[in-house]
Amino acid sequence: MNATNNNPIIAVKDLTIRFGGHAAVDQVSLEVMPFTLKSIIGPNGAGKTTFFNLLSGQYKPTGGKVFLKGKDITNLSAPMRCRLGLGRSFQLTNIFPLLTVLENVRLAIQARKGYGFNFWRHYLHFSACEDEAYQILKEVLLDEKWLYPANLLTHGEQRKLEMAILMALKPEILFLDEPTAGMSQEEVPAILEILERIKSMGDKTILLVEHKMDMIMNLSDSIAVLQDGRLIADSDPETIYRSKEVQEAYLGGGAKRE
Amino acid sequence: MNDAVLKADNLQTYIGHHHILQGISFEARADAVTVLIGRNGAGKSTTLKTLMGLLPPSEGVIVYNGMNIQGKRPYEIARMGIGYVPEDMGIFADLTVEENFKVAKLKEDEATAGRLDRILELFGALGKFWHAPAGNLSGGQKQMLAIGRAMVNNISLLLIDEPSKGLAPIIVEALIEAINQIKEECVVVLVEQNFYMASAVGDYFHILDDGRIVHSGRMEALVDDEELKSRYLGISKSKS
Amino acid sequence: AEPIKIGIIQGLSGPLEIYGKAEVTGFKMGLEYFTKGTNQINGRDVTLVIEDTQLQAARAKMLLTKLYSDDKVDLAIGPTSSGVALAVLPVARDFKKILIVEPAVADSITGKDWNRYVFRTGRNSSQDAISNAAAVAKPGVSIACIGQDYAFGRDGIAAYKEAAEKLGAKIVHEEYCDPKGTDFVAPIQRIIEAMKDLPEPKFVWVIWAGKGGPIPQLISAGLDKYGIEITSGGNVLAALKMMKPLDGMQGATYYYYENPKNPVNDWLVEEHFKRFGDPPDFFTCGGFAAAGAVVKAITAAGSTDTEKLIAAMEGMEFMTPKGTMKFRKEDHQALQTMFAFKLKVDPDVEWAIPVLTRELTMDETAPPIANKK
Amino acid sequence: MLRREQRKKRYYSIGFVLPCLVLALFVLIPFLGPSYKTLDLALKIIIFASLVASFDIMLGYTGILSFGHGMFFGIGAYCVAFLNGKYGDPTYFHLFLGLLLAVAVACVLALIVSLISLRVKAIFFAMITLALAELTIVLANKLSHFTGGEDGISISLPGIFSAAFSPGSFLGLDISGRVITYYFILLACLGLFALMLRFTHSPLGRVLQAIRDNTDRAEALGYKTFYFQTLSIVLGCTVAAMTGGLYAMWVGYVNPESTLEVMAIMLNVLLMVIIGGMGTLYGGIVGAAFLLITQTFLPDLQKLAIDLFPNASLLHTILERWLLLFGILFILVVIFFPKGVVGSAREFIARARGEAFFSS
Amino acid sequence: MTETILKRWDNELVIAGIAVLLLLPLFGMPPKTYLTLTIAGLAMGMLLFLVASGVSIILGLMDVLNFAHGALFAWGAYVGFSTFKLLEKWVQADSVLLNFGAFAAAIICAMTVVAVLGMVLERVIVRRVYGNHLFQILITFGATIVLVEMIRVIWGPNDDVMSVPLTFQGNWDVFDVIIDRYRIICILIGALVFGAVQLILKKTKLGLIVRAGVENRDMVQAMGHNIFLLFTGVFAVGAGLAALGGLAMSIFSLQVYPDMGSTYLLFAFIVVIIGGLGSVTGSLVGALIVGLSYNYVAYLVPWAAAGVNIIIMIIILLIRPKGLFTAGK
Ligand SMILES: Nc1ncnc2c1ncn2[C@@H]1O[C@H](COP(=O)(O)OP(=O)(O)OP(=O)(O)O)[C@@H](O)[C@H]1O
Ligand SMILES: Nc1ncnc2c1ncn2[C@@H]1O[C@H](COP(=O)(O)OP(=O)(O)OP(=O)(O)O)[C@@H](O)[C@H]1O
Ligand SMILES: [Mg+2]
Ligand SMILES: [Mg+2]
Repeated sequence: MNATNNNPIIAVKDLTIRFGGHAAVDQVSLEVMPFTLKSIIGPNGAGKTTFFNLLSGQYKPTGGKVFLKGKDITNLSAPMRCRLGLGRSFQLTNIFPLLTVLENVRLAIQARKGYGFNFWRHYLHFSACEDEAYQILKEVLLDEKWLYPANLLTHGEQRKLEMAILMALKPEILFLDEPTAGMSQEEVPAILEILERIKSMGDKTILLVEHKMDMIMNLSDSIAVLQDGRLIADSDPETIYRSKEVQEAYLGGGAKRE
Repeated sequence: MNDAVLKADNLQTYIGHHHILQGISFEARADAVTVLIGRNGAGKSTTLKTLMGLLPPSEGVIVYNGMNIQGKRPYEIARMGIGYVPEDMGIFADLTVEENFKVAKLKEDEATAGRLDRILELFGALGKFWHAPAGNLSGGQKQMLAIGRAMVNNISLLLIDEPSKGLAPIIVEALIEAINQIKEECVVVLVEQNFYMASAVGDYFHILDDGRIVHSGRMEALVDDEELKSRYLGISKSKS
Repeated sequence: AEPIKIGIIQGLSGPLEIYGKAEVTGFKMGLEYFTKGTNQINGRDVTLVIEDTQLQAARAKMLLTKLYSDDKVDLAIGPTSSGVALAVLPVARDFKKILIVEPAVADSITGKDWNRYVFRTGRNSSQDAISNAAAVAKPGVSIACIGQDYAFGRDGIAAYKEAAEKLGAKIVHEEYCDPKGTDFVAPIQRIIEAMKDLPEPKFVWVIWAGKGGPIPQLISAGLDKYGIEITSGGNVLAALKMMKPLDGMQGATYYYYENPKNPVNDWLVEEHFKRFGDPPDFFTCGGFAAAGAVVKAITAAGSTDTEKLIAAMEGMEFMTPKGTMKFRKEDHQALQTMFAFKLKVDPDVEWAIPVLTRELTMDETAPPIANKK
Repeated sequence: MLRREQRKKRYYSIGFVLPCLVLALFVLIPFLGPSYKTLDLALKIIIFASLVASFDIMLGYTGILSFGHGMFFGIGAYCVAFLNGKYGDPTYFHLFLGLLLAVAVACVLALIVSLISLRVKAIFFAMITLALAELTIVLANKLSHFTGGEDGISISLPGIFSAAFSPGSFLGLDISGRVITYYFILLACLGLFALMLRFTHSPLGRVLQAIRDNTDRAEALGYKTFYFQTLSIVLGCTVAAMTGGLYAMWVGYVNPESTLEVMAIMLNVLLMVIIGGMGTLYGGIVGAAFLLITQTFLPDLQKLAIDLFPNASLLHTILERWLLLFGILFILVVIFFPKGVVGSAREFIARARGEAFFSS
Repeated sequence: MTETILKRWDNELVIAGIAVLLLLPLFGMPPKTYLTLTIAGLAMGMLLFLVASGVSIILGLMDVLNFAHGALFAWGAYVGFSTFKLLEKWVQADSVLLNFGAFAAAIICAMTVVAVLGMVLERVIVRRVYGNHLFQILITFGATIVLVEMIRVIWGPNDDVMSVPLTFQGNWDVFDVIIDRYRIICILIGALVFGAVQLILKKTKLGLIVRAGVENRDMVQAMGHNIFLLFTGVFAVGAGLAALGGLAMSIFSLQVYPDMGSTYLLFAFIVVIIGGLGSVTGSLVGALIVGLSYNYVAYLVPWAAAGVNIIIMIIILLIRPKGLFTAGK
């Protein structure tokens, strides 16, 4: 790989958040090397989504720090972090329900290009935006439904749209929270392919939360395991897969499947 | 006992102006798990909603335990002992986990309490967040709550929409176990994308495509039928 | 000959609709009476164009413009509420046509917002206040005033104060309350504290426009314990019903059907009972008076030309159910008799009866002239 | 490419021709309708259409329900009234200054309102804005030395706008100050409308729609929603103040009851938005026209009935209570036109063209 | 769990803070006046609570903004008015028993008639606009117009005087503090209603089901609850409470008039908003705050009285954007 840089692109130190008395993320320290794909796994409620929320700025931590390329971003707001290149998808579908599919994606591109505050020109004049949005929809196999309001999509399609919005943001770092949950078996490969392609371009860093072990094993450069908010392992896929602790806490018999 | 407990015949359902279900007919037998599979947008969820009375079909008959329940209101159907887990989980986010269960419980008796204990054993996390607002649960925990809620009553038919999504493998295993247990007492109709789970619990399958059933049979047959799997489910051997 | 056209704008729907409707009834009856049933003035038929302001200033303004420009009415009468009246005054000026304001009461209509096309048959709030003062004020009397905290209340109390002090009474306390208030305990407490140690006779004068008002709570606050009496203006019959617990209260009123003794009123009361089964009220009388003014003015001017009418009307005396009224030359306000009363409760009558104690003459109740800047 | 052409075509066909026709109608009305009632009605439709559109920017496009909108309308009216009634003379300069003042005050006030109110959400926002509006009414009544209290302020207009001005006639139409004021206001509202159209059809407008739909998601895309919401409020309120100023010019009188009575104005505006269709801007015209026309002519129905059926006394009693009919109409409209006339029409056209779905 | 405890604490802190604030005026007036004002304010607060309780329940449980509350309120007053008219003898009688008989009859008639009206309203129009505040505002406002006009048709457009049983008039003079009898009755009724509503919400799962139904109607139905019936029921109860409020208020102010509801509607909403949606306790506290602070301010700084409710509401919302109490959230 062309990783010229050996400093971690994201580093978190003793990151903690408490909701009332409960520590959803507890003293997690972790580094992500640039241009790699790191998976985060763990039982339900382990704190994966919360961890993402902390990185993308949806939540403010109770303690600890987040660094992006060595810079402390702990106190930046979500939109600011988004502009710095942190993009995320949501575990539970989070789209603009009444806008068309195309518009959903176009808005993301517009946000990236930063002319949200432009109010002098008709939005259709920014045609490059629309073309690009359409292109992305093609990639995630949603181009036929570009004129549908997003709330009329089925569950699986909404997941794909979520993915498309993220791709439109072209973030340097992608956080993917269970991108394939609810997607039909037939379509998972398409998403996998997208991920693989993004990965092979070699200029993106990806953090992935998934429960589909085969997918994780195929894609990941490294895997971190969370349990009860704590980081219990962080290593290469093989080691994790063999680790007894992980087997017991997370995989159960499911590891044997397919 | 191999009678059809639930029988759907020629269901036609419209949503707005869209003809979504275009003649769905199938049966669900006692002691068995019937799995509906198919690609996104095939109409699986719509089928369950139609059965539940949430989307009244414009045509067709639904017979349950020898009674025509087509046209009945959802709450009447539910009171006949039918549990339902929707794909968006239908959590009451402002209510606590406890209150979610309270709303779900139709009776307060010992049997219900026993079932609740079993559910909490199966999904340990729920007990831990008993008094927390359900909206704060993690994705998987919500899914657990949705399933648990549906099973707390004495039901004889369970309609579940994609229960395994978002659940950790170890929980999926437990869920498979649980479904295999309850199918003794209760008919299960399952919509599932996770073929592993579908094949582990399913006895019969129906493949939906474009609002129609295009293939039905016993699950074992499907597991071995590579052609069918790759045609409708996009599962090719090399990918395993 | 071509008919005389008269426009009427009143609030015929909404909260004040009975007032507006009574005005219209009164005007029609007045027209009938003063034209002796012919419905003709100077041999010309009279047609009415009646419009509903819905109590909206903008709508009223449109309607009056419409009446003057589209319907070409010779003069117009109305409207019900003061806000609406103030809005439409300039229309009369712009079209150089007469507007007889009836029954809106704001002083500024014949005060700072007046123009020479505006006449008013209705009383203004100063007249009310002055006559109320005349009813109780004399040397040795202490009075507290309570009214709404906005211009109507403040102006009313100011006029009252001036009149009362002129008559030798002392205003010891002024209380302005929240115009929309429902709980008057606090103001009443303040009044009690201001007055409890004063020698009798002592009064609290209530001036309140619109619904509600502090009277019921004044009654139940035990003012009698401190020897404080309530005094207030008379009101429409519906409001007099609420004054039943105020047996013996003194005040002054614009109209009560049993008080004025003259043939016009006798006819009005009799006919009204005959036709509607109930007595005429404030606003029936008001409409009737306006009709009196119109008939007399057109007859005297001999035409409906505005200038001639103005010339005829300035200083004109005309008959109304309240007796003779007179348009004052300077501000076109009709000077009129008011009626001091003492309430009497009769179990067979639904409302408290304001028994006449004294007629206050038009000069006695004449308000100050306020239209010179 | 293809789909963009499609969109453009749609934009130019119905979205263009129809408004032009409506505009032409409004231009011709002084020539068509000889009566003042018609002129007044047309003008009120124009003003309220602009007011409704400005409200729509906040409600339909940004998803902010504010009950304070009527307050801005009133404040605009008062600004003009101050400078052309109480504290100024009827000169063009004062008129211009009054309108400018309306804009300036509205801008500042809208900024303050968004700063304090945007902290609270949804119904709470609605209530807090309503509270602020009620407070202005209380103040307007209280500070009667400054505002004229409930007696209000009468306005006189300069030169060519004044009612007395009448230079002659043109094509059979008496040119009077009224007519000139009519055209002036029409022109001003046209400008406001153009501004709002440009605004909503710009990328910024699109972001507003996104915020309406899902505020959190917009935030996660990198839009600082607070700024966008503030901007939308400021624009909406400023336009409202402008329309208020124009309204004051036309009516020539302001008082708290008629120009500030927030609930009454707001309910009318809300209903107009709904009838016309939320998030359509043009809907304002339809909504305003519908509501004002019914309100103007429903009371006349009784007179008509008395003329036509002099003996049907039951009918008379019913029609006398025209508000009852109005209320029923009100309910029916909300039930049967949830998307409004313009919204429903757009959907219908889209379906007729065989497009599966359509969105604004 | 600590969280819930913290929340509890939170609410107690709120109450303590309010109590301190309400004691402050004691330094600005004679104690006797303070007592008079406080008792009157409490009664006014209870009256406002009665007026607001219907709004509170309908908004808190069903998330419906019922602008027709004012009209239902007026209907309650008018039905009570007619009942008193019918039972004129009882009303005029110099017997506490008969007086209360008339009062009870008026309450029962007003509440039943208006509850039925509420049911019709829910069935015919409100049902169509669940989940959409905007449409709720509009449609219930349309209903208001219709209901108020119906009052004008049935009872005529005039104001009327409420003839009130003698027992409820007059006052007690307790150590020089004058206490209005009717105000004490209001306090009692308010407390009673509060208790009953609390009991129903706390001891049954009705409240839970309705709240769940607001979030996801389909799901509650799929759990075997006839949510529409429940909604109708809750709406009817809310309407009934509106009627009670209307009756109580009209006896207090001794008058009825067709659009009397609009005067109190804003109050009701202010009270509910201050208290926090869904919390009946909140509404009670909100109502008491409004009732008391109005009196104190009106005594100490009369010119500020007109805006005091509004300013209180704004301040409270700025400090606690969701109102004082947030039920179960
Ligand atoms: N806003 C919140 N308030 C209180 N508790 C919360 C909140 N958000 C999350 N939690 C709790 O924090 C824990 C971690 O939740 P999180 O969503 O991060 O889990 P997860 O690892 O993503 O699980 P899953 O795989 O099920 O999605 C959960 O137990 C959850 O109940
Ligand atoms: N509200 C709606 N309006 C119009 N069409 C709808 C609506 N809801 C669903 N559809 C359409 O109905 C079809 C079937 O939807 P359904 O949700 O049953 O699919 P599904 O098989 O459950 O898909 P998934 O696996 O993605 O959940 C889809 O094509 C979808 O576009
Ligand atoms: Mg998660
Ligand atoms: Mg589905």
